[in-house]
Amino acid sequence: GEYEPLLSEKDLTRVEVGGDGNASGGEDGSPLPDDLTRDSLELPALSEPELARHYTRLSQMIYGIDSGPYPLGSCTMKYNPKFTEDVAALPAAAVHPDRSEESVQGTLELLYRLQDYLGRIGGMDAVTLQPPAGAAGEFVGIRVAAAYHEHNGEGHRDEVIVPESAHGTNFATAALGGYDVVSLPSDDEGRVDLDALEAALSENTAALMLTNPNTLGLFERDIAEIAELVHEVGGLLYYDGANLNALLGRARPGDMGFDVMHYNVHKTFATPHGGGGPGAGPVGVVDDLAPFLPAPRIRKRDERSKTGEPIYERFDPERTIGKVHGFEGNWLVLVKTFAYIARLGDEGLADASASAVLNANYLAERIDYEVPYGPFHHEFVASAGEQDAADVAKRMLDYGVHPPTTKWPEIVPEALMTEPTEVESKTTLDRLAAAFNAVAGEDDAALETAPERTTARRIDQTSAARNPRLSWQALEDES
Amino acid sequence: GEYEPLLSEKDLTRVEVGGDGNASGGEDGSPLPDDLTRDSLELPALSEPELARHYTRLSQMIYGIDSGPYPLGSCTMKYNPKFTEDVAALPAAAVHPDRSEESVQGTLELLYRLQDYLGRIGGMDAVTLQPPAGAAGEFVGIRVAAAYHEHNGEGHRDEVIVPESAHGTNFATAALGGYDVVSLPSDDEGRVDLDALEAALSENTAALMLTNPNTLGLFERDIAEIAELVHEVGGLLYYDGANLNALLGRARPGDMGFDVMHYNVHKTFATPHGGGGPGAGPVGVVDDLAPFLPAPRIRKRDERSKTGEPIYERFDPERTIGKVHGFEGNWLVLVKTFAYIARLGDEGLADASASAVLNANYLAERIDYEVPYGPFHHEFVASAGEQDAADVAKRMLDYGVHPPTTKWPEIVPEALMTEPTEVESKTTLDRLAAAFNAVAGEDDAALETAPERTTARRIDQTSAARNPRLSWQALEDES
Amino acid sequence: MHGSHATGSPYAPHTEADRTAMLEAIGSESVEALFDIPADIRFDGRFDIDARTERETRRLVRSILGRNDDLTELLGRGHYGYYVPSLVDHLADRSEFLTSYTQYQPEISQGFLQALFEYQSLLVELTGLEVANCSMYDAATALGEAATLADRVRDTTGHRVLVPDLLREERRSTLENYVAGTDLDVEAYPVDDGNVDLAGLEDAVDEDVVLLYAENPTVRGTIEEHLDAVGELADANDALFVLGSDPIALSLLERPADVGADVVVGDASVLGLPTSYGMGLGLFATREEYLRQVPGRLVGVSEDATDRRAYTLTLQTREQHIRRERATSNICTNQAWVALRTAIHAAALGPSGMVDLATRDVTRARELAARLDEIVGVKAPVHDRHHIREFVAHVDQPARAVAADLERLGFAVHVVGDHEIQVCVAGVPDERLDRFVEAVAEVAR
Amino acid sequence: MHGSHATGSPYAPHTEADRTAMLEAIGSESVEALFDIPADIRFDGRFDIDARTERETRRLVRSILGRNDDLTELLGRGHYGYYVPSLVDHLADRSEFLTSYTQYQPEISQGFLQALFEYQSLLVELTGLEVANCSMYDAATALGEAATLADRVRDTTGHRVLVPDLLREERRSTLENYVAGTDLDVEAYPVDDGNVDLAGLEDAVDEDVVLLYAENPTVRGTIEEHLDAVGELADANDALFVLGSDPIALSLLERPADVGADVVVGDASVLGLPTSYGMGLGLFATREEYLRQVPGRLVGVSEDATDRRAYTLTLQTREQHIRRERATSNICTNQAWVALRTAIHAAALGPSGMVDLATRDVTRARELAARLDEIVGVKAPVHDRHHIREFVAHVDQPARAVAADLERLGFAVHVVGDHEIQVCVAGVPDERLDRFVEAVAEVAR
Repeated sequence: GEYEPLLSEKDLTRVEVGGDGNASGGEDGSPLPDDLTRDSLELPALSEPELARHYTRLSQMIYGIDSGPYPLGSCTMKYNPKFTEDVAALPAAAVHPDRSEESVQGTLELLYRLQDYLGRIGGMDAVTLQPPAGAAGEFVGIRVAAAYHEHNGEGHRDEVIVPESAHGTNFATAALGGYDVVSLPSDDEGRVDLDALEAALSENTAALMLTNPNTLGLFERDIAEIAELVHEVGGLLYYDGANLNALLGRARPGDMGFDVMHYNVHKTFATPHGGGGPGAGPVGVVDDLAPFLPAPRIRKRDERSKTGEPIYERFDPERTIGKVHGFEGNWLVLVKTFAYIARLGDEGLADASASAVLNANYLAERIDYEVPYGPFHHEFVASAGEQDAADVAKRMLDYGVHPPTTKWPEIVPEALMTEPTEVESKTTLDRLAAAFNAVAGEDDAALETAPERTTARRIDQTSAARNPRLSWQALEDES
Repeated sequence: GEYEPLLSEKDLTRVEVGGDGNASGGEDGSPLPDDLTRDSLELPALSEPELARHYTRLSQMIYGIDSGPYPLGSCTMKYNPKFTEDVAALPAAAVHPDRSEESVQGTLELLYRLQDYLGRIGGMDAVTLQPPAGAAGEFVGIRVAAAYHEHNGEGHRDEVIVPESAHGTNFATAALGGYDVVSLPSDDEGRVDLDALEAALSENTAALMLTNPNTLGLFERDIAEIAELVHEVGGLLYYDGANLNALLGRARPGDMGFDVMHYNVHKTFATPHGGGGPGAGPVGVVDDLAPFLPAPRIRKRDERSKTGEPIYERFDPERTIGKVHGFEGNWLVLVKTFAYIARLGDEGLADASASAVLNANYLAERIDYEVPYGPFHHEFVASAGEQDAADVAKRMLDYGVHPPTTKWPEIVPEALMTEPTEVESKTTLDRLAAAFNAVAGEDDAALETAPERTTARRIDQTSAARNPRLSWQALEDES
Repeated sequence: MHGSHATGSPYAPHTEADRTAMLEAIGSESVEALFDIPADIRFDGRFDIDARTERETRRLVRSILGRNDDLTELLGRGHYGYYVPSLVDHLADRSEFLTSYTQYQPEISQGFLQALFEYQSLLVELTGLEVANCSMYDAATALGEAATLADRVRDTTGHRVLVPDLLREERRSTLENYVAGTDLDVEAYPVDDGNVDLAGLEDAVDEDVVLLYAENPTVRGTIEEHLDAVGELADANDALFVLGSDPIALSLLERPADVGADVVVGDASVLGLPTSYGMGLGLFATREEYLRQVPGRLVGVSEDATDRRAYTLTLQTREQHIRRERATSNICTNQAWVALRTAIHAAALGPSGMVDLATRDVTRARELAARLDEIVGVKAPVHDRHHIREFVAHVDQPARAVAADLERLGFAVHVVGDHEIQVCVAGVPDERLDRFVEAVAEVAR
Repeated sequence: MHGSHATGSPYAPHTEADRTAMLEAIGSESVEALFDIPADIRFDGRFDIDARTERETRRLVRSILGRNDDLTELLGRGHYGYYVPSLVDHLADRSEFLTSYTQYQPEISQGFLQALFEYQSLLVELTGLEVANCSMYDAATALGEAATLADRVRDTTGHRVLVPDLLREERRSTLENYVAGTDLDVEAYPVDDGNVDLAGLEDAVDEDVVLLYAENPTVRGTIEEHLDAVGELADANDALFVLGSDPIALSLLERPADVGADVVVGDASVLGLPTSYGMGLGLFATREEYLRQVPGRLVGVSEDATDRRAYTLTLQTREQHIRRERATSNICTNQAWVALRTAIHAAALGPSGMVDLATRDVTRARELAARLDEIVGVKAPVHDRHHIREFVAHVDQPARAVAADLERLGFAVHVVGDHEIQVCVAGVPDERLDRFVEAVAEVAR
C-alpha cells in the first residue's frame, strides 16, 4: 500500500472573502458588509481528475463487504443488493420534507407501506420510521416508555434494567433518558438469570431492555416468563432489534411479550452501513404505546383520490413525545429498506434467517477455537483461550478476511463474537474457518506483530489518544 | 496481489436442456422438440454476493485512469468526466434503432447536433457518426474514397500511401479496402519527405493517409504543399484524427486541405476507453465526398413541429456506400461525446489542447531520456538509448505509473512515445518524470526482472502464444 | 437471477447440496432444528409480503414514487437542494466506501478514516474551532447533543437553555427530547425583525443559563448582525454559546470562532446530498477544551508499527461501546457516508467555489426578493435584513391559497404565516426563477 | 467547479502559477508559442460552441432526449431490450474497468484480462467451438470479418458468399462493404416460410461458394429446423459455414458445433446491454484450425516470472499494430467493456437462468402469437415454425397504419411488409403484453 497524501498536502489555497479580494470576481465586491463576513477561506483547490484519483485511492485502502467475509458479531454485515442503490437514486425520491401532503403521495405511500411491513415482521401494532439509527431508536423507545409511565402517573419509575451482556448503546440510551441503569448478570448458561431479574425488578422499574437471541446468539427461552415478571411490576419490555436477523419468520418480538422494539435496518434488511451510517432505527410498539410515538406518522385516509388511489396523510399521535430528528429520519435508507423487504418477501426473509443460522453453526463447527455457549443462532462467541482476542483479530487481517468482534461480551474470556450472516457460501466459510485456524495455531509473537500484509501495520492507539491530532491544521501546527 | 480463481473454478453447474431435465421446472418439458435444442449447458452458478466480490477483486487488479498518469502516446488516455456516464444512463437514451423517426426526435436531434459540432471542430462539411471505432472510421474514409473515384470513372486507382510512422490501422485499413499500400519514409526531421511523396504519387494514387501532428508529435508544416501534391494527381487526403487533441481551436484538418477525416472520440473528447472499447470513429468529409457517406445521416426538415421545434429525419446520402455497422454505431458513446463537447465549448476545447501541449513539453524537459525530434505538440518520442524500451516500461510499472507506448514509431531507437494529456497536474508530471528518471538510472538487471511490485510479475508472452489456452475449457483439458 | 434459488433469499448462496453437506458437518437433521425457540412463541403465520424479482421491485418503487408531483421546489428552512456534482455520486458509491463498517479495524480502513479526517479538517477551517467530530445525525440532534454537553461541562447549577423564538419547531422538539433526561429546560428568547432582539435577550439571560443558542442564517434566511454581542452575553453569564450554521453559509459569513462560539452545530449535508426528504448530516464542532466531552466519533492521527502516519478512531473511551452509561452520547452509527459526500463536494468546489456559491445565494435571494416586491400584492423581503438563500415575503392573499395556486403552477413554497410565504433560491436554475416570478404575479394579486 | 478555472477545460488542472512555472522550465514565453503551426493554416475562428456548467450540460442532454417518446417497445430484429440486473451496472461501472486502456501491459491489467478470458469461455461453451475472440463491434461487422476470414482460409478460387434472402438489409450492406476490397460477391439464397429453403439452397450452392451464412433464430424470430443439412451442404462444397445467433438463443437451441458451424457470429450484447439504439457486441467464435486467422483480440493463459497463472493478450502478430497491412483485420478498439457486461450478466443468470430466459422467450412468443391470432383482422404467426422472442403477424389493415395507431397507444412494433408487423416479447413485462393485446384489438379490425 502506497501512502496517499492529505488533500491539504496536495494544495491549500487561501481565498480572500469580502471587499476587493472577493472570489466571485465579476461582482462589485462582496454582497455583504465586511463585518458580516469572514476574512478568508483556506482549503484545497484541486481539479476533478485529481479528486477522482484521491478518493479512488482512498477507497482502495478500505475493506468492504464486496472484499470478502465480514463476520462481525452483532454488527451483521450482509451483502447489500446493488439494485437498492438505484431505487434510492430515483429522481422522484428527491423531495423536500416541507412539501404539501398532496404533492408527496409517493413518499407517504412508501413510508406507510414500510410501517406496515415492519409491524408485521415484528408483530407490533404501530411503527415510527423517524429514528435515524438503532441507538436513536432505542432512545425513542425509552422516551416513549417514560411518556407512557408519566401519563399513567408513574413518573417515579427511574430505573432501566440492562443485562451485563447487552450492547453499550442500551446503557448509554437509558442514561441519556435520565434513568438509573440496573445491570443484570447472566446465568451460567449465558441467559437472563431469572432470580437476579426478580431481585432487580421493583415498582421503580421503567423497563427491561433485552436482545433476543442475546449477544451470545442464545435464545432467551424464558422470554414468556421474563415478560410476565416485568409486566407484573408495571415495567415495559424493550426489544433491541440488533439480532432480529436470526428469527425472521420464526418468532416475533410482539408475540414474545415485548412492548416496544427497534429495528436495525442495516442488520436485518441489508441496507449498506456506509462506514458508520446513515442507518435507520424504526421503532415498533404495542397499541398501548402508540399514542406516544414521535410525530408525524403516516396513515391512509378514509376517502380515495379521484382516480381511485388511496390517499396518505401525516398525523401526530395523540400524546406524542414530539420529534427525535429535525425532519423525518434517513429517508434514503428507508427506501432501500422497503426495496429489500419487497424483493425478498416472506420466503426470502425466512430463508435469510435460516441461512444465517446454518452458517453460524457450520462455521462454529469448523473452527478450532472453543465455543462455550449454545445452542446459538445467527452468531456465536468463541474464546481465544490463551491468546489475546484483539491480537487474533489483527492477525486474521493478514489472511485477507475481516475478523470477528472481539473481547465482548465479557462473559466469554477473550471473546471472538462471530456472525457470518446468510450471504456467505460454504466455500467462503471454509476459507474463513481456515483463517481462524491458522491464527489459532500461531504463537504470540506472530500475533503481536500482526498485521503485516495490510495497508497500515499495527496502529498505535495510545499515541493517538494521548496526543490528539484531529485535523490537518493540528498536523501543521505540530510541524 | 492475491490470485482470484476463475468463475469456473468456483462453480460449474451442468443444466440439462429439453425433455424432463428442463431447467424451467414448472413447464411441461421443453417448449421445443428435442432435435432443435442443445443437450445441456455447463456454466458457473454463483450468487450475487459471490459475483460482486469476484468482479470487485478483478477491478482491483487493473490500472485505470483514476489510478494515476497514463501517458500512452497516440492513445490519449484522458480523465473521463463522471457526469457523462450519468447522461448516457438516462432512461430516455434507451431506445431501439428501429423506432419511427417521430418517436425518437430526441435521439435524432442529439445526433444532428453532434454531426454539426464535429463538422465545425474539424472544418468538415458533412459528418457520419456510424463508425463504431477509429479503425472503422478509417475504413469508412477509404470506402468513401473508393466510391468517389469509382463514381468519377477512376476505379483504377489502387494505391494508398501511408507514412512509415503511421498507426498500424492505416495500413490494415487500406489493405482491407483492397488497396496496395505504398509506404512513405520520413525525412531527417521526422516529417513527410516531400521528394519521396512526389515519387510515390501517381495516377494510381487513391489517397494519402496522414496524421497531423504526426506520431512524433511534429506538425507537418508542409501540409498545404502536401495537399496540393496529392490533389494534383487526383488523390484524396485522409486525416487520421488520433492526434487532433493537439490542435483544437488552433488548426482544422479541413483548413489544411484534408478531404476526409475520422475523429477518435475517446482521444479528443474524453469518452472512456473501457479496456478496449466501445469507441466511436465519426467521419467528416468535404462537400464533394458527402454523397458517398454511410446511410443514414440525420438532417433537419424544413418545417417545424406544431410546438415550433425543429424536426429531424434520417436520410440516405445520394450515392451512399451503405452500412458499416448493423445499426447506427455506438450510440451511448456518442451521447458522452456530445456531453463532453457541450460542457467544454470553444474555450474548454482550446484549453484542453493548450494544456496537453504544455504538459508534453514540460514533461519532456523534465526527463533524462533524450527526445530527438521537435518541436512537438501533445506528445513526444524519447529514446531509451542503450536500454530496452519495453523493459523500461515494465520497470516504470514498479513506480506506480503507467508507462508510455514503446518501440514505436521505429524512427526513434527504443522509442518511448509519451503523451501526458491535459489532465495531469504539474505535481503529477513531476512524479511521472521522477519515475522515468529513476528507471533511466537503473541497470539492465533491474529492468529485465521488472515488474516486481505489480499483481502479476513479468508475463511470459512466448509461452502464451506457443501453447494457446484461450478458455477455461482449454485449461481443463490440459489438467 | 441465481438459478438454483427459485424461492428463498436471492442473496444467500447455498444450493441444496451445500445445505446438506453443512448440516451433516453440524450433525443436525434440518435447518429448522437449529432454532432453539419454545413452541408456544413460535411464529407460524405469514407476513403476507410477496417476493418479487429485482425488476418487479424496481418497478414497484418507481410506480409508488411516481405519485410524487414533479415540482420546482423553492423550499429551504434547513434542508436544501443544491446541485451535487456527479463526481460525488461516482466516488462515494464505490462499494468500499458504501459497504464497509465503522472503522474499528483501522489497518484495513485507512481510506475512510483519512476521508473523515479531511472532513473534520474542513469543519475546523469553516468554524475556526479546533475540534469537529465525524458526524451526528442532523442539525436538530446535534443541537440536542450540544445541550447534554453543556449539562456536563458547566460548573454552575443552571438549568436554562435559551433558543430563539424563531426556530423550527421540529428542532426545538428534538432538543426537548434530548434534555428530557436532564434538569435542563428550554426557553425562547425574542427575535426582532428576523434578528436576535439584543435587548430582549439581555433581559432573558441570567446565571441560570447554561446554553445560549443562535442561528446564522436564521430559519427565515436572515443574517445575524450582532453575533459578537450575543457571544459576549453568553460569555458574561458563563453559558455555552452554540451557533447553528452550515458549510455554505460559513464560507461567507463571520467565522464562529470570531464571535465567541463554543460549539457550532448545523446541517453539513447542504454540501453532498441533494434534496432527500430531510436526511442530513449533523455538524458538530467545538473548542479544544471540551474535547473529552465531545459526543460521537473522532478520527485522529497516529503511527503504525513502521512509523508511518496512520489514522484511527480515537478517544473512544468517550463512547457507548466502552463507557456505556457514562458515555458522552448514546450515538453509535452516525452519518459517516454523508460526511464523505460532503467532503468530496467541498473539495470539488474548492475554496473559491464555496465562497462563490454562498455569494450567489446572497445576491440571487436579494434579486428575487426585489422582483417579487414589484408585484402588486407582494412585499419582499418582510425583514429589513441581509438574507442568504431564502427570505419571507408578505402576500395580500391568504398564504395557503397562494401556495396552493403556485403548486398547481408547478412551484412549492413554504407557508410561514397567514400572509407570509418563504421562498428559497438554492439550487433553483435562473430560468425557473423567471417562471416563478411570472407565476407569483399570476396568483398573488 | 474548479475555482481557479473560470474559463478553460474544467478537467485540466493548471493554475496560472503552475503554467508560469512550467513555461519557465520549458523556456517558452507562452503556451501559444509551443504550437508549431504555419500562420496561413492557423484557425482563428470560433466553433461557436458555448461552454456550460456540468449541471447545465446535464439539463441540455436531458431536455434533448426528453423529445424521445416513452413507448413500450415490442421491437427486436437483432437488437433487444432485456432487463439487465443492477449488478451489471454497478460492477462494470467501477472506474478501473471503465477507464482503463487495452491490456498491452498485462501485469497491471490482470483483472480485465481474466474477465475477457471468462467471456471467451462463455462463448466456447455456448457455441461448442474452441476459439472465441474478445469482441468485434457488432453482429454485422462480425459477419463481415467472417467473410474476410473465409477469403483467407479457403484454398479454392471461389468468390461467392451466400446469405439468406431474409436478412436485415443493414447486415448485408455491411457485409458488402467488408468484401468490397476482395473478389467476393454476396448473393442471396431463398427462404421458405421463415426457414432455409433447402432445395433452393442446394440449387444455389456450388464449388465457387466460400461462405454459407444462416441465422438461428432468423431475423423473423423463426427457429431453423434443418441446420445440420445446411452444414452438410457447406461442408460438401468446402464452404465455410457461418451461423448467426446470440447467447440467449444459444442457451436453448442446437449447439452450433453440433450442426457443423465453422464460425459463429452474432450480437452477444443481448446479455449485458439494455436497448441502446443498436450499440452491440460482435460475437465471433470459430474452430481451432482457424486460430491464426482470427480477427480481433484473444486473451490467453500464461505464467508470470513466479510461475503463477497470468493472463495476457496473445497471438498479437495477427493484429494491425504489429502485422500492419497483413493483419487479419484492421480492428483495434473493440467492445471490451460490453463483453465485460455480457459476462457479468451471464454469470448473474447462471446456466439455469439462461435456459429459463430462452425458454420463456419461446413460450411467451408462442402465447402472444396465439392471443393475437384470436383478434379479428390478425393472423399470427405468419410462419408455421417454432419461434423465439419474436414473430411476424399478418394484419388485414395496412401495416403502416396499424403501427402508427399502436404508436399513438404507446407501443412500437416493426413494419416488415405491407400487411405484416413483427412483434417481440423480449424484456416486455406480462402486463404490458396484456395491454398490447388490447391495443391491437382496438386498431386491427
